[in-house]
Amino acid sequence: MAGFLPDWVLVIKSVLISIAAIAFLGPVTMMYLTLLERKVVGRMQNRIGPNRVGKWGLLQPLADGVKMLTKEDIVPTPADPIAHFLAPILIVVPALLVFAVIPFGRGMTAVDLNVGLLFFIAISSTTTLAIFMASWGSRNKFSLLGGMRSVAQMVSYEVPMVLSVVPVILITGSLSTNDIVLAQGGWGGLKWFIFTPWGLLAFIIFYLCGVAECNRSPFDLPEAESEIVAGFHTEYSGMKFALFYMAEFMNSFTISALAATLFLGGWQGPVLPSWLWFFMKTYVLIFIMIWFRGTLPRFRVDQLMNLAWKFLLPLTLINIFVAGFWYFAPNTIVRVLMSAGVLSLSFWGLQKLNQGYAPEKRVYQFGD
Amino acid sequence: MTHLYDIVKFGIYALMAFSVLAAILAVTVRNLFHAALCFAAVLIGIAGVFLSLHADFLAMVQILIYVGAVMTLVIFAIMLTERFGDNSSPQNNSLTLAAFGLAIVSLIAFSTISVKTRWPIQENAGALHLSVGELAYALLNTYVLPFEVISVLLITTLIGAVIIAKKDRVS
Amino acid sequence: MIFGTGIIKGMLVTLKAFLASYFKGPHEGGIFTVEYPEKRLAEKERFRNFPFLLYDQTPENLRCVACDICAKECPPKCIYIVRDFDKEGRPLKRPAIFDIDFTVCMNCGICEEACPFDAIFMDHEFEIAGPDRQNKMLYHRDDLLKSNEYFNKIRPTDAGAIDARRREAEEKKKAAAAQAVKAKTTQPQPEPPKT
Amino acid sequence: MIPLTHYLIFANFLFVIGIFGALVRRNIIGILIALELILNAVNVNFVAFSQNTSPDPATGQIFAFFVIAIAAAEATVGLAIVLALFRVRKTILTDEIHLLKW
Repeated sequence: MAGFLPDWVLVIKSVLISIAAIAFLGPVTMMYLTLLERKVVGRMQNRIGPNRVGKWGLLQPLADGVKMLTKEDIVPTPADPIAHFLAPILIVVPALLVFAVIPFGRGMTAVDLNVGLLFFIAISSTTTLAIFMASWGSRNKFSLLGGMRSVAQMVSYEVPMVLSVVPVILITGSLSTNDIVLAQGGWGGLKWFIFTPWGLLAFIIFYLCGVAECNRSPFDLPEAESEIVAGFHTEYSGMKFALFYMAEFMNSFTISALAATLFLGGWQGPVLPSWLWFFMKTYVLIFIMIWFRGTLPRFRVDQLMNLAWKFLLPLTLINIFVAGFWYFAPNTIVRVLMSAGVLSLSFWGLQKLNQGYAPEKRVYQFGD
Repeated sequence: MTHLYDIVKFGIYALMAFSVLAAILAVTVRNLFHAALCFAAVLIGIAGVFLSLHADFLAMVQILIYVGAVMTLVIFAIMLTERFGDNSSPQNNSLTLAAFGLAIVSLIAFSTISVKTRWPIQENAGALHLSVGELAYALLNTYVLPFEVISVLLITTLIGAVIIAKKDRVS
Repeated sequence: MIFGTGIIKGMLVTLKAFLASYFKGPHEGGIFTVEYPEKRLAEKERFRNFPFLLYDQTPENLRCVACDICAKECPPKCIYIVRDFDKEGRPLKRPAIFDIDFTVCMNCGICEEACPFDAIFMDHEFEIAGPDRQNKMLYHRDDLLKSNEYFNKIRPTDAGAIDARRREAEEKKKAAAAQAVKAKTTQPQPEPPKT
Repeated sequence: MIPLTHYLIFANFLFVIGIFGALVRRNIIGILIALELILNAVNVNFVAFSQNTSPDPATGQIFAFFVIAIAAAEATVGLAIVLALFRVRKTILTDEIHLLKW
């Protein structure tokens, strides 16, 4: 370089580099997640999955991308143009913003906010706004129904998700994702939170709520093909639908990445390079998400809501209490046994409580 | 580094202008759904202003609670009460001119007050960064009473709202 | 029954299927898809597609004698036969025109059963595509002709049985002919006519 | 960075727009939105003052939290009332609701 660059240009250059990295990583992970999903679900159903385009179907995402781009973009006439147009953009923005906070490797966090975790939760809660715009904007009863269902689901699963993250913050004492990963560095990089009783339970709850948050597999009521065509993105085609599709897959990547960061020790690992550990853990969690999709049938709305409010929420509250006890108790086996005992007892108790749930007889207002 | 500060400063002023414009739209737009969306834009703008004031925890809480929850409530209410045909009725009543006059007068009054009076500006005014720990310390030590009262208030609001909005059982 | 065990049991089933797809063969729960254009499944012998006309050795000596039975038997009436006449106008045992409309034919195989002269059989070749329906899919006599070797190749047992039966009929006819010739030679001198 | 007065003027703008909206809107939800706008303007003032003038900067932000909590509670009850009203009167335009008892 001719002369050294003035320092403010360096700052902007570093910002641009991280932006470019994320802008490249986001869509590419999305493309290859679609391929991974179709291959894995195929293999689970004794078929091969796409292998025509490219060596093992590796160019299939490109083919899908081109198809999505060239598809005609239909806007229904009664649709509200502004909401209909803005919705896909406003769904992809949070999905991409959230990449800034995820620690991909030892020094590889794009923006090390000291409120990183809260940033993640706040930004991922704004997607309800975009879903509202999509469902209300397209003036179609299927998308309205899908929109209502997905917002109800996202709101009711956000509460246990946020509360299940509180024990991690309580133990590490900081909201920054990097500090959380550093706090899991003991025993040569294997002292993950999932090996503590409260960590295991919080991980399960966080992961379930994460799956519900991105409207995937057992919780995919909002876009239930069999019932309401395609939920809130019924009236979208072409590039706009591709944006919805991209947002959903990027959300599933970020949720798995965050679950790995919070409970599986992010990039902490004994021998391999830090970023490899991170991506291995994230892809294992993504595999589990796809595995859910290959196995579980769809939840009914009331089962969905019962699970969130009557089972997961009380469990997280007890979990926070146990994590508090864990924080102050001395580091002995007694602490482990007691907290494990309390948690399994409460799990069993809550399950017993929810067992006898018989839906009350429906009162029909008009039809007798 | 001064160029960077200028860029950031210009960004903040642009954000403020954007929020004021969105606020004006939120108040005047005829279609209520668009008004709610503009209001969401104002909220995000204000979260940006909080960030510029180094209050990042508050900015995140603002986004989480306002855009995440309150907006959902407002839009649910709009959806449940909006009949398709009637958003053509004029949204503002006869008070428009009088209210506009009052608005301008009060704007000028407040602005002169805020510019004229010499506020006791601290010397390390913009520099101090507040860590979440200090915030939590303040919230749970010096202000623990309002914290508990707020939680009681929230519970009562929760129950009250459910009772008001509940469909009365057809006996 | 603890809350999540049913789900875990179901998940293990799909995991077993997922792993089986990599390590097990097609019949023990692995992947059994045959990737069509590259690899093919051998057709079963009795697989039927459009009919074809049979000839022995050279396309001239056609087995079909234009008896029109198959055209009458064909349910959708997709066969059209016109007998061939020699120069003097005497009818020949050969079809001049033998058209099958492949867009109408439903591969039922009734013509094969009805044909007394083993002249028409159902083919195995199904990758047929024509640019348009009207003239390209109307197959004329020369397009339908296929050799007996091809017939033996695609349907060995049936072809073998038919060839055996024809050879045997051949010998019987030759024997009868030889016998008739011998009979004619043994009594060439009829007794002189009684005066 | 940015002097206090600029923040105050920004908050004044929002405050004034909020009042204008509250006075002018016919739809109750429109008024609720304007009210939230006013509360947000107050929040900006709190944080601006706490950052620039008060010895302990946490106070302003704590009050901003409380204002947000109360605004959320107020929005919930307000919208519950709006729903109940809509169910009875089939309209939520303020000038059509002028009978105390039906």
